Amino acid sequence: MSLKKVLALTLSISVCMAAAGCKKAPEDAIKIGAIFSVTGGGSNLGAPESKTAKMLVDEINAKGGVNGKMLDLIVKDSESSPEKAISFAKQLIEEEKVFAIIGPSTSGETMKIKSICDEAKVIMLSCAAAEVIVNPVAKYVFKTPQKDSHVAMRIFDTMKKMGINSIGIISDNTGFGNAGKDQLEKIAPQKGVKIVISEVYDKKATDLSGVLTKLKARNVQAVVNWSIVPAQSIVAKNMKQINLNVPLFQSHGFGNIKYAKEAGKAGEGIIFPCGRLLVAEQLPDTNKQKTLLVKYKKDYEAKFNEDVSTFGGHAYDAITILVEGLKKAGSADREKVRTAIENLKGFPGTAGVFNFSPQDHNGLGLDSLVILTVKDGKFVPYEKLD
Amino acid sequence: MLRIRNLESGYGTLRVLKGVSMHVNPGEIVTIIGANGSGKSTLLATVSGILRPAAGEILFGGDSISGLPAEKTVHRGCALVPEGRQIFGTMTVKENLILGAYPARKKLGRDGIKAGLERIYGYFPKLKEREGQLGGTLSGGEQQMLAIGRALMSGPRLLMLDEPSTGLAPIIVKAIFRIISRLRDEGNTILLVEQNARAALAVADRGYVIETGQIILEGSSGELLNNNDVQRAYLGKDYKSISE
Amino acid sequence: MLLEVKNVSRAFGGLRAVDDVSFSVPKNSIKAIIGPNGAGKTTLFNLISGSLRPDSGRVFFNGRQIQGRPPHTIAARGVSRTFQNIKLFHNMTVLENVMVGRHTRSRSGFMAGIFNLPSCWREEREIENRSRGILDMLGVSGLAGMNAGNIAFGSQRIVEFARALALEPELLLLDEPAAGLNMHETAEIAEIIRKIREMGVTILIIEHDMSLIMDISDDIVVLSSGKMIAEGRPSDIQKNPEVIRIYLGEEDAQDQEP
Amino acid sequence: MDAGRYIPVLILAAAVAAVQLFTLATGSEYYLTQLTMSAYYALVIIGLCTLMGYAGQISLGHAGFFAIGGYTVSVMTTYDFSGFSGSAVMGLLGTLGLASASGGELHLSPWVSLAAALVITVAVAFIIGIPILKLKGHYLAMASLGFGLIIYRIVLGTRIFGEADGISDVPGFAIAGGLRVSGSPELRIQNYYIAWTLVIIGTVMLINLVKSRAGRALRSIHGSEEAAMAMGVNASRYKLYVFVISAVFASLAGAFMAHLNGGIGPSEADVMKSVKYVAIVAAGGMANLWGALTMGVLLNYISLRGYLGSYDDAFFGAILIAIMLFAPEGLINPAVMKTAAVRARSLIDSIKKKTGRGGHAS
Amino acid sequence: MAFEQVLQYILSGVTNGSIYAIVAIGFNIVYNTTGIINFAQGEFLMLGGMTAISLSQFMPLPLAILFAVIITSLAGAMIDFVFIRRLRNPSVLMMIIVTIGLSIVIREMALHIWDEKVRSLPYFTGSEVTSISILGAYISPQVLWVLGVCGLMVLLLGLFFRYTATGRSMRACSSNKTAAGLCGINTGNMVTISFMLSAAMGALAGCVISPITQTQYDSGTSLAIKGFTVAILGGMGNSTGAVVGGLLIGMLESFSISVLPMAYKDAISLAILILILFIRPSGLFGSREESALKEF
Repeated sequence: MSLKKVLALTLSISVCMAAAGCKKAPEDAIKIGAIFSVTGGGSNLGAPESKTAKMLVDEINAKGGVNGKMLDLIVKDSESSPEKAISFAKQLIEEEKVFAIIGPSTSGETMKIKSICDEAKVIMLSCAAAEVIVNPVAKYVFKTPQKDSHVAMRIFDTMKKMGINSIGIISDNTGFGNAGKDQLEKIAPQKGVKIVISEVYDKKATDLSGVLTKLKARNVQAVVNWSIVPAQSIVAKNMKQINLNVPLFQSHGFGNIKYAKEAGKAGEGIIFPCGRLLVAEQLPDTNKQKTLLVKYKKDYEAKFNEDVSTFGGHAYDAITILVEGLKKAGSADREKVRTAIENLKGFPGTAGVFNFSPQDHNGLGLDSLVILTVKDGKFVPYEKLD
Repeated sequence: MLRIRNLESGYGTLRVLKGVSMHVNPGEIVTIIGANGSGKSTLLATVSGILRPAAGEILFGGDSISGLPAEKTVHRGCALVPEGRQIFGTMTVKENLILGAYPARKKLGRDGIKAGLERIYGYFPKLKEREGQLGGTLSGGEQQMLAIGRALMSGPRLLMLDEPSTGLAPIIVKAIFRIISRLRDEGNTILLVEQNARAALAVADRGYVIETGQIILEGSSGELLNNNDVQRAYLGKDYKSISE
Repeated sequence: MLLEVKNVSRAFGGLRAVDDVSFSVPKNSIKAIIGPNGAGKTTLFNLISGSLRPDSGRVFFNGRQIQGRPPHTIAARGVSRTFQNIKLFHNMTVLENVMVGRHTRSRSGFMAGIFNLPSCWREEREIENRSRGILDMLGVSGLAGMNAGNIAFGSQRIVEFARALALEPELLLLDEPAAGLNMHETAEIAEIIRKIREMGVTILIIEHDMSLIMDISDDIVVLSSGKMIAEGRPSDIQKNPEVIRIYLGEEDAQDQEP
Repeated sequence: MDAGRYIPVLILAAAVAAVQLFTLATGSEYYLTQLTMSAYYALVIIGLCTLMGYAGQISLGHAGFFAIGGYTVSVMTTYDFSGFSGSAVMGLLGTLGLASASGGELHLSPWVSLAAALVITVAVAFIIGIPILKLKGHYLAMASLGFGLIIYRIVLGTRIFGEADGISDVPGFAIAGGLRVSGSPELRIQNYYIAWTLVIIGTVMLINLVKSRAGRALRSIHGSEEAAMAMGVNASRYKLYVFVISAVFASLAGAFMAHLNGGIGPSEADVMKSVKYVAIVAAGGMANLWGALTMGVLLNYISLRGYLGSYDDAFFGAILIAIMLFAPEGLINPAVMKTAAVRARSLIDSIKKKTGRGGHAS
Repeated sequence: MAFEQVLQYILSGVTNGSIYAIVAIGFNIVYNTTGIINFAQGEFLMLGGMTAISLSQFMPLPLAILFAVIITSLAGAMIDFVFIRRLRNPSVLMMIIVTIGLSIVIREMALHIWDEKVRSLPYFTGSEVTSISILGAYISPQVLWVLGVCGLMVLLLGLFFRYTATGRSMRACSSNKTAAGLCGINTGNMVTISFMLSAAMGALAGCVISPITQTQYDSGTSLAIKGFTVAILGGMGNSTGAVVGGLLIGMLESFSISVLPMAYKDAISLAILILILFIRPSGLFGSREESALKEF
């Protein structure tokens, strides 16, 4: 595979300029812009998102498109840089005149282009987690990942059941970690959990034994790690290695089996709330999401030869929601589609069942999350699934 | 030992040597004298392989060494003490000398190198005192001694010296020339390029006069010393005599 | 006395490069410093010009202490120099090199430059005219537009002289001005040095070429291992047994006999 | 005097106007968006070019100054100062019309924040410049890199700077009359002109500087610091001044860019950004203001347009290597373009020779 | 602070410090022969780690590491052949730019060969959960591997540079290239060897630290910056300096965590580095005498 890819690299460098100029798409196709952090700091999110989006659009087009029109997906790699996201958003809106924008992958980028999309009346379906994206609500801005506050609540609820009262938080210095840390700190008092210590580590951190020693010294009853970066597995290993034997909670950022695999034996017993995608097969058949989850998982893993992650799911949801909106509206009229999306109820996605409303542009409830744990290198439900 | 035929060489497109022919017999000191920029150093640089000749032939002991890079020329036994000394400033005197034996390291072996060191310290007792000192901290005269000593370490068949007296105090210059004649007495073959023509001809057997890239005169030291043109151009007692 | 060096010492690590050296240079004279390599001559120059700070001792220029001051202030007072291994600005033309020499004799600052104020224009014209004048005087005005790195070695020396002169120095420090030059060029340099002296500039010179030194200097200081071992008129120095032993060597002393 | 130096500036100005008219005629004004952003980056690059190419001092931390400008402006224009409304300073600013209350919040005028940004930049540049400019070679590179990293860490780790998310919703900057630095599509053309006017003014200033007495002194420092000092040039002061000036250029660009983009993120302070700036200066040919400007606009434009997709960085790295191998004097230089062609051909020949006839380069 | 905690911080500092030191030593090898800083040094670690991970699926771990080291050192040789040799009279700045360019290109190539996912080698001894107790503090056995390899490298390199003909020749090249040629040393080959050697060292280091730090296509860059910091702190070209500098920075970081927010960890260590540079511009162990004799 490698030689082929190297050749592809050289080739694309030489022809990309020309290629960028001459994209071919049917005249009346519905253009959808996507801004993902395919490379750069947020590549853990952007890469599966980009793959999923392309796969899904191909699939839809193969089935004849939406309302008889083909979809034309334009993916831009922002490398997690807000300034690039801004440039791309303007390009997509003004130049490509896209119907809607999927992404960006990170909250920082989303927040920079939130007002741009809103002013231009272009529907944006963000794949970033931070709550500020939909609170306050902007008319044209939606997001598909679960709310941080819900994740935090589920974590605290689980803790209460385990009798844990004082915890230490560590989070990475990405927008994801940032937003999560804020929500944890905000909700902890409501749930009666005391945060003894809260620390932020670098997204490229390679050793966390120092900061965990600091946590250990404060006698925490559990550790919450909120991040999306590879350090998620390092946390688990380091805890075992410095003999910090308390439960480790992670955020939904842990929703990729590769992190659990990386952590190896140290990963056993990690508890984290997550969408149902990762345990799709184990869901009861009555579950509304099961069919689509199983299908997505199977398609993705077959096509890309890698484990599915919840991040790709966010892009999946963004596109299916948009398509559903288009179908409901019956035409590619932005106003109608926007209203249709805003009124979408009981729509199953990978992250949960979406119930949008003019006040809620996320549409996911607490029940969209289930608590999972790692057992024998696999994700299994921590509680009974519904 | 060394025979050069119609050698042309220079830097980039600039041709400095324009057809130089000369030779050095075993056991003799041959000097090349000439003004600044006449091509003396270029000649040595080309023979030693720092520069590639544009045309002509360099035969060393019967084999052609034209165009060989410097490191290979040394292996053939043709060593250059470059202008401006070029010692290893950040290494000790001893290491400098040991590196000099690099081309012959397999032949000499550990004991051979040790013997070589002793031989060099015999020539230059000052170097023995400074054995452990960094080359760059030596005085100019000591550096020149080190450079000569280093070139001798490999036991070269031909030793080429490029302006060994530049920038040195008169007393040091004399010491250097004493060593050169001692080396000749011990049977070494030397090709000497010097600005200080008088001193050079005093130790040399034969000499060539080079001007703007061409040999204009050759002969034994005695002949050259007595040649009127040479006297006027290069042996002026001091710079004033030429303006008269 | 234009320059007075009093008990100046400077050590590097354990090595005493300049050790308690005292001498003085009267106005409008040429004083030479000779000595074996490593005797501390260039270090002494650096101590006078401010590139180095003496460990002890004092240096007076025009009666004011200058030791330990940064080189640019010493230059501004009227001390200019050349370097043993010519240090021209290779990224600039010959004319620009000389124009840098006018730095202390002009005033436009950063802001004036950025906004290209009219006061700059006048000054620039003045700097350029003076610089061309100096190149003219030294007979190298033909090189003005050439890149300083691309001219012949001998010409580089002369351009360095021009640059040093552009500063309108009272004292000029020349560090081995004849090193690497042939007889013709050395003669030319001697001529220039004499011309400079006629302009009323005092000169302190380091040089190995004994014939040049004997010819032009009024006074000679001999250094060895950082210490001053002799000072006097050239003819006396040539006969000084200590100097012969350490520096000149036997035959040479005889050679130089007039 | 010497009006000739301004001819290229006039050509640039004409080109700027021509591009705008062309986009207007062809209905492709959207290209101006990225040209405006590129112009601000070019402002950083010409400042850095003066520091590196003319004064010979490398700085691998210039994104830090861009960030100082951008973040100061962003924080001060979005921060609610109502908590200080009683203070004398706020009162003074209010009477001067530099602070205004709206919706219960008290906000400072962008002029105040811009002034603050520049003051902070100058102060930081002085404080950091005095010691680091004493260093040379790799040590200077490391120290400036360290400075850049420290700024990056600070903006990434501090709540008031928005940590990883940066700062959003920075208001536009009403300069005067109807002029307003902001990203809204209606103001695109005037913003294009605002940015390019800044670039042109900056270029004129730097051209003046380079050709002045001070500029000559700077170049002499590059040539030989020791000789420059012997000629009376106060090398440390001149290096410091030019460092501060280039920092101000970067900071100014950052401040305007924050208004244009309505925010700033930590990626602007990233070390990779600093490296890019340095590389672009090198690509333009070091002591070549026009080369730096051209490459600055061109490369940033390509990157911001996303022409290279995920190969943006790879392309950039490849350009760096290629320029150093084939045209170390920079691309914008006719003599060099010729030798580049020759070198490239000889490289191809040697590869062909090594691999036999028609062999593959891989 | 309790004794166990102090010890735990020390151990954590030692873990990171020895990783930094290992990277810094790689910088020093190339620097010592060529006088240039190879900013792509970090990429050697990444390449070594990634190659070993890929190979370990087909062969036993020691063999995979061996092959990874060989492959990476060949890559090092290739870098010299294709790029470094073609530069004529490179300045310090040019070398900085070329090697930065190389580091970007290698990283991007790795991204397109191995994608963005994080991987790691298995623990050489024990597993993720094994931990050794030392006086009440705990440490992963892999750290001992890192320390051992680091120590061994310093020792062997020191002996190599001082006592072998090749080592001495490499130093001669860094001191004076022309003179080295005149001594019969093939300077071009020495540069190639130094690139191979530093690539091999980097690859080995990349393998040893992979279980601890994990390996990703861009993990080289941040390690390179740390390694460079440490190399400068210790004094360029000085292996002992690199180890001491590495441990110092490691400790500093680990103790700074104990009192300050971790977010500022890097800023603190860099600020201290800059401070040290002001006081001692040649680094802690750099000989001033020697740095004065270097050409730039």
